[in-house]
Amino acid sequence: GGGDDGSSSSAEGGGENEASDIGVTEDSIKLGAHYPLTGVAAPGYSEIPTGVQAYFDCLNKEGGVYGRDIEFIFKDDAYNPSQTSQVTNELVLEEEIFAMMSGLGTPTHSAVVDFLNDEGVPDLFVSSGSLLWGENPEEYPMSFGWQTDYLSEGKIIGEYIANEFPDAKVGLFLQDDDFGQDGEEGIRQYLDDQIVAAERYVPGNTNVGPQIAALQAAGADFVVGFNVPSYTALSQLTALQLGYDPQWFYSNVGSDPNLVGGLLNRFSEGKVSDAALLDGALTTGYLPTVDMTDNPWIQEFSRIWDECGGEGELSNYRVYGMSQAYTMTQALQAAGQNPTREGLVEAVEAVGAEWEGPVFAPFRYSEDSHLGTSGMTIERIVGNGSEEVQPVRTTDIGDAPIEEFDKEPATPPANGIPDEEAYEG
Amino acid sequence: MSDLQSPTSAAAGKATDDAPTTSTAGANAPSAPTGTGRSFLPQSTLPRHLVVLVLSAVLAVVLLEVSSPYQNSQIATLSYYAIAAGGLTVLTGMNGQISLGHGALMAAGAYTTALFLDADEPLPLPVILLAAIVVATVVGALVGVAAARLHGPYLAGATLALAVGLPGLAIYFHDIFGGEQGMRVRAPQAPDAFESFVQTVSGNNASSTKWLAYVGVICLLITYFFLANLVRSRIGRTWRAVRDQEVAAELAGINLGAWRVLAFVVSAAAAGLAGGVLAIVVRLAAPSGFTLVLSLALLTAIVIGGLGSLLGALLGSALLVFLPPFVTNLGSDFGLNGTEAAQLAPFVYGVVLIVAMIFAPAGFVGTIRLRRMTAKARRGSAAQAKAAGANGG
Amino acid sequence: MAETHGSTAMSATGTTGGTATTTRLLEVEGLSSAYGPVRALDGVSLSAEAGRITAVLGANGAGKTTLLRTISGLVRPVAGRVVLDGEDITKASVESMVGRGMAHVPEGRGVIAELTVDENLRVGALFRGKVGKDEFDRVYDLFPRIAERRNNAAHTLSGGERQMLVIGRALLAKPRVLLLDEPSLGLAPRIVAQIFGLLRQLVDAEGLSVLLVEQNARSALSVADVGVVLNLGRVVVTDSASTLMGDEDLRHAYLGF
Amino acid sequence: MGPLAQPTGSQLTHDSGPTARLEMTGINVAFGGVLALTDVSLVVEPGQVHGLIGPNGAGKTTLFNVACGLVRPTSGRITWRGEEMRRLRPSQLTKLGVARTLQGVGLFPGMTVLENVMVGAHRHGKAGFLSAFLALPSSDKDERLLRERAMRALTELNAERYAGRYPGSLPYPVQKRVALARALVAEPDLLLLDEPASGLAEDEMHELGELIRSVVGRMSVLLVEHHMDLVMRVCDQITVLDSGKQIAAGTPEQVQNDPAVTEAYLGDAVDAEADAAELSNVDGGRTHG
Amino acid sequence: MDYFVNVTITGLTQGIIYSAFALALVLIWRSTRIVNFAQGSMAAATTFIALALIQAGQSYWVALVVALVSGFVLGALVERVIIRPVEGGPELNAVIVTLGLFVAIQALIAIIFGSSFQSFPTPFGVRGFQVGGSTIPLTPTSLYVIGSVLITMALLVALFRFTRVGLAMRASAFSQEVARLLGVKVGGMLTLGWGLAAVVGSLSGLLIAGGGFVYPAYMDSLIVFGFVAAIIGGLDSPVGAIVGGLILGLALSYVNGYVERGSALVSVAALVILIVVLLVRPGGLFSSTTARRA
Ligand SMILES: Nc1ncnc2c1ncn2[C@@H]1O[C@H](COP(=O)(O)OP(=O)(O)OP(=O)(O)O)[C@@H](O)[C@H]1O
Ligand SMILES: Nc1ncnc2c1ncn2[C@@H]1O[C@H](COP(=O)(O)OP(=O)(O)OP(=O)(O)O)[C@@H](O)[C@H]1O
Ligand SMILES: [Mg+2]
Ligand SMILES: [Mg+2]
Repeated sequence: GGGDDGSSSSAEGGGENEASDIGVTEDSIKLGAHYPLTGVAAPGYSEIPTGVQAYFDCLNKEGGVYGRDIEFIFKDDAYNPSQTSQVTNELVLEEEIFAMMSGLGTPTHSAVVDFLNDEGVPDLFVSSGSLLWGENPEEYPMSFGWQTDYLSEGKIIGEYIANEFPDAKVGLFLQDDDFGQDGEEGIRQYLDDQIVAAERYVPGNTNVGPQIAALQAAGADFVVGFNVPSYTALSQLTALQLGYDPQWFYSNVGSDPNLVGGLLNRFSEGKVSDAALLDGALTTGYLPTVDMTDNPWIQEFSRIWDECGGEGELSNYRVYGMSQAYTMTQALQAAGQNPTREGLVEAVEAVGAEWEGPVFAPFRYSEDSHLGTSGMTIERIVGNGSEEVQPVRTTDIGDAPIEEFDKEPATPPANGIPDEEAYEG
Repeated sequence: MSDLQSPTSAAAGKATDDAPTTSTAGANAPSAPTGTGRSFLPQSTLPRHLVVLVLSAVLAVVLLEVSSPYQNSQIATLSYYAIAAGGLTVLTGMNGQISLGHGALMAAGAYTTALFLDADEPLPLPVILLAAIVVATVVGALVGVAAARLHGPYLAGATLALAVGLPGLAIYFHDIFGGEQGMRVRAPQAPDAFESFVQTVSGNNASSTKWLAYVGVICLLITYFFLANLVRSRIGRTWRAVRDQEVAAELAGINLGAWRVLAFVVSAAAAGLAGGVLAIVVRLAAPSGFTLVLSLALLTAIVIGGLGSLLGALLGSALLVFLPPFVTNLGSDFGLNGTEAAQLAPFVYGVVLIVAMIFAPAGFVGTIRLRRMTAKARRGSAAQAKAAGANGG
Repeated sequence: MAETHGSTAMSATGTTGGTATTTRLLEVEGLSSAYGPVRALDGVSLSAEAGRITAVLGANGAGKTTLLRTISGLVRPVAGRVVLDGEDITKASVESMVGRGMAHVPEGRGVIAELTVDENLRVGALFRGKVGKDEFDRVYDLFPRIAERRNNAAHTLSGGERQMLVIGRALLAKPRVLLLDEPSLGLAPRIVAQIFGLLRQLVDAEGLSVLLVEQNARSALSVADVGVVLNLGRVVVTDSASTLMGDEDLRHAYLGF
Repeated sequence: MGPLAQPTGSQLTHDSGPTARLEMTGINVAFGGVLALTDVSLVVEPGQVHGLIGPNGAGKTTLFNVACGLVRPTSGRITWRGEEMRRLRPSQLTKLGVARTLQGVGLFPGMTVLENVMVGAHRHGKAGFLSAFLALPSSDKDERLLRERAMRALTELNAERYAGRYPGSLPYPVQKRVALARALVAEPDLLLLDEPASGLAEDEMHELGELIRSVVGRMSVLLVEHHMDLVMRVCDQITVLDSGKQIAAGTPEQVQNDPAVTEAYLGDAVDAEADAAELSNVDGGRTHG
Repeated sequence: MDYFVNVTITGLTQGIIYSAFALALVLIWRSTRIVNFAQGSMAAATTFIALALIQAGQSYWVALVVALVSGFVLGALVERVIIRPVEGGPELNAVIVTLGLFVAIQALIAIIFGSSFQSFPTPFGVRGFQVGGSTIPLTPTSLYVIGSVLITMALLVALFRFTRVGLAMRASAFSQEVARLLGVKVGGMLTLGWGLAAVVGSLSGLLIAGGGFVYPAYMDSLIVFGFVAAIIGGLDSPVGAIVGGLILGLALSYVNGYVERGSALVSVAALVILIVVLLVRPGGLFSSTTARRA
């Protein structure tokens, strides 16, 4: 093998590296992505590509995949679908990427999903829990989800509350889009009769006083939020103003205890006499978070960030990006020495469900489903970190049951680089 | 007296005597029958504009066939910006009504297109785009009626609220419009004739990207053809009169309100078509595609290009489309990482706006035109001075 | 009709005023200005003396307005100097002019339309620091029409009322040199006569120097001591008002009467 | 005689027979507390030049504005060609055969002189939106006709050589001529002129006087002016306003010899001097401190 | 009933924030006849300066003062260098320049300070007061905000109504040439106007940030509602800015609180309110009489 220098041991298949498809040369593979790097949605999300980049940089140092360097090109779409469409055109037509990965956002990625599928560009591991990317592989054969979809998350949360807080009067605090909608649908499968109010907000409208007051007025003593991080902070502050103190449960997207909790604590220094505001709130998890310093994945990612990352600290957004890059590496390895776009997709469908990695539960990839990981833990936020209150449970969309998941968590391989076998059709 | 037979030529000689003092006037010149000296074009409007249309069409085909697929897609993007900017030129440049809400009118067109294309057996594309125009026109008429009495910042404020408010409806009626997530649009397939056309012209293969670029460019050319007709007619002159001096215009028998609404309607029609093209090019109609940023971008395009000039609108739109990727790539070439390069683009864009307004307050087209006029005037006055000197001596 | 009254006013006081000791309060030397390629002033020299009214005359477009605007710094000259009381003010800022004792009433009713009549006057007096109420009252006495409109926005005033306002405002500045650009524009004959009479008195009593631009040469010459005739941006003739009045050829050629 | 008197023009003159008569009766206008017009009545007979004079702020422009629909009177009747006009809107004026110039100039700065005048001919434009949109020959023909009309009007006012220039840089009197051309090109039956002679030199004023007299055959004129010799020369009838009230009316001679008019408006030497003497201590401030 | 009180009070506290922003717009409008779209970005810039100081261990009040001073400097500088060349030119050119400034400053903030969320402290409590056993959503911080905004408004009214500088500023704004001829140092007044407006803008930025997250674009949503508030009040009136902000805040809160899925209608409601106000009074609620036309 051409540039095989050790770690990519699955290059054993022998043979030469060829420019086997668009975006693949003898010594490189081009991947593209779109994120909001500027504008209102940039905070947080703009850190994801730095994680991906750091991981690939370290991977390339170790010889890449089959001796090929991963070239990761990401573009700014400012969370505007028209711009997503433009930069995707640039990535596909001008940069001639091999595959798209980690494209972020539901409305933004919606704008390019047709194009990518029409052009036959693999569209892996979309950064959004929408069902769109995975539910119907016939419509979008090239697209794959990655994180837990919001519907499954809602189900797991609903079941947990029904079991553990059977007397709670539950209020929902929902972002008024598919995110909130899917989450609500999942929750209602398990505790429809416990729900006393469902309040919706639209991002950009910073006054959530009426929503929180309505939850309070409805007598909800347990509030589940399907919201983005800044609205976690807003809801907390508004509740404080109203003297409203229910049990909070934030879905994974909105909770990032490190981010939200830390920030809330910092501004309220001395002024809010209690300890951390978010303390005691519940949330879900499907990935290790930076506060889990004992977690081997976090340790490995810290090392990678130190060695190959840029400025700033390792954050959960960067862990997210690295984890996606890890899965991407698995996919490329599985696609074989001379990958083709078709081959890549086939490989993910065929063996993706078996991959182990930082994600707590297996992916649901198959010919019938392109949905990402299926399982989540329930965690309680303590300080800037969290403790597990319910181990991983897995489920699927529709009326699939919720099951306990008993497999041991995977540990990172040497150098944090996976070693998947090539999938031969 | 023989001048009376062809007053245009008589005036054309004089037009160079002085440069207009306002920067808008600079860009107005093309519409003024006196402004242009392009003698190879016919004087009558229809043949004149048809000649330009055909030449532009030929140029466009050449451009589309020699450029890369990505450039094709950029041209498609350019076309919807330019269509909307052309409409805005009528409203803001010619009629003096500022609109920060054209993005909302585009949204009306885009959602209409999305809804019609959603049907099992969608109507033919031209019909759908026509529907987009009609819907946007209706919205534009309503807005125009409300706006007709407003001036300056009050109009700006009202249209700004429109830009933010109208897309909100798409979220509220999420069952129809798909909410925040928007409506995905299945881009219509190219007819077979298109494939054979491209084959014969250049031998390239006819991708869907190319097809969309052609659709965009065709819409653009048609729009500009009609807008140019209006601009060169009594209609355009009346709009400008309303813009310049409303009392005098009113006394000349011009119903200010009606003409303002008409400008809004025409402009909205263009925005509606632009929205339709956007929907099929972007393949999505979602609220986040029609933020305030879009409306403001259109306004900057027409001012930077040269207020009141269709060519200016086109150039300004080109800046919107080509500058950001250019800057980003330049940033990357200078070793910035992806995020830094991305942040550089808006920074440079902002700086370009500022610098352009300071050094070329009449926009690209207006500045060039003013420059030419001043040069001619200088020559003219030198000649005059010589003559005067001869007389005086 | 206006002319007759104007000249009567002059004949009462004007001719004697002309002989008072003269100092060259304002001197203009070789002044040239241009608007882009259009040269509007071409080497204009003149002087305005204390205790005199100097009429600047000439056909439309002769450069009269440009002359005043260049003197007060609104237009920057391409050549020449402006000297006020021995001091070269060619490069001085427009803002400083009124402080140096030079007030300019611009052509075309320079009211600040959005401010009230009273505020307009107060702005005119700002540079002087504290100004007693009595001085405002005197302006109002002079022009009772605008006194009634004291608290109305200036844009509601009639054309003539605006003209009264700007003249009254200039007087509040207590200038030594007053540049007036077509002050009679749009004023009723009676008011014109009144203003010209008043000017004559101020000039005689206070040694004020007035540079008066008038389209209406006859009435301007009837009140002025000296006339300067501009044509195409150049001075054609400078002479005493009475001589100019008498020179029929000149009147026909340049003054339009 | 200018080309305006040619057939196109005379077609319209048949209206300006006895019916083309403007009658304003009992007009009252108040702005907040200011009574701008109190019970003013005035008749402009067809084919006459009617002068409207009075001190500054007397209400002359306001009366014009009432006649144009720019100001709504609190009470009073306006009758034009025998029909009462209620809720008159300024934009209907030219259709009714009335044109007006503004005090000041009010030209369109962003348009050439020719275009300015073409706007004045707006009501003669026949081509509609659709023909303009499609650039039908009818639109071009319409434009050509308007342009010719405008050029004729400019020629009549001796301003044709400025056709291609922008008004901003033109001498004031030229601008005024252009503004007049813009009003004349509409071929009105009644022309309202608000201070057309202000800023003009004496000879130009003469020309203007002649011009006004020359159009009388085609239209009647209501003229506001402060230049008495012009007013006296061209007017058939004069109405004098003071502080919103009518203080005199009649022929130029009658008005000129009316003591009330002299007192309020024309002033006389004695008066003017007395005023000046009384008020010259405006600048007493300097001598006293 | 409690719910009504809560919705009302959150509406008012939100409204006063719109007012603060509107006030700065009014100030710049009054002093230069320009609508400053860069207001939000400029305020964000000074907020980030304050944040840097606070993170370096300075007290809130030191940071506040420094931010206001740097706001003044920024505003004055912007006027001198960037706005001056387009003043007196076509209205739209100034609009475009401020838009350019808006984009450029925001990008610059992101480049310098990064674009992640950061929390901004407030010197006062964020817990609602207890009134008769129940908590109302009025906090010491909101009192601080309301107080600051009202005091600022009073100062501005006094500045324009009673001081010579205020008069000179207005004269300069309306008619530069005439003001100059009257000896008003127009350049200085315009600079002063922008400087002061930027101070008010910075204050609004700090007040809005207090007790929440900041990031380069955190003022974006306010630009629209602040502008709408200023227009409702009539751009010329500081009192109008306050009233406009409060009306808007209240109305939106009621829509939000009493209409099913009302949050989605908030921006539509703002549009409707604005149009209704402008149809009745095209120059805003506190506009003076309409101009004479001829
Ligand atoms: N802003 C300008 N831009 C270009 N040319 C100008 C401008 N102002 C004046 N001019 C030209 O300069 C010349 C002198 O004009 P100016 O206004 O000084 O004349 P004037 O004697 O005051 O005339 P008027 O009697 O009309 O007031 C004229 O030819 C005029 O066209
Ligand atoms: N919109 C308005 N608001 C308040 N007052 C007004 C308004 N319009 C006119 N006035 C007042 O009404 C009076 C009459 O004004 P008008 O303009 O009719 O006078 P005029 O006779 O034309 O005077 P001039 O000869 O000076 O032009 C004036 O005192 C003026 O201040
Ligand atoms: Mg002049
Ligand atoms: Mg008048």
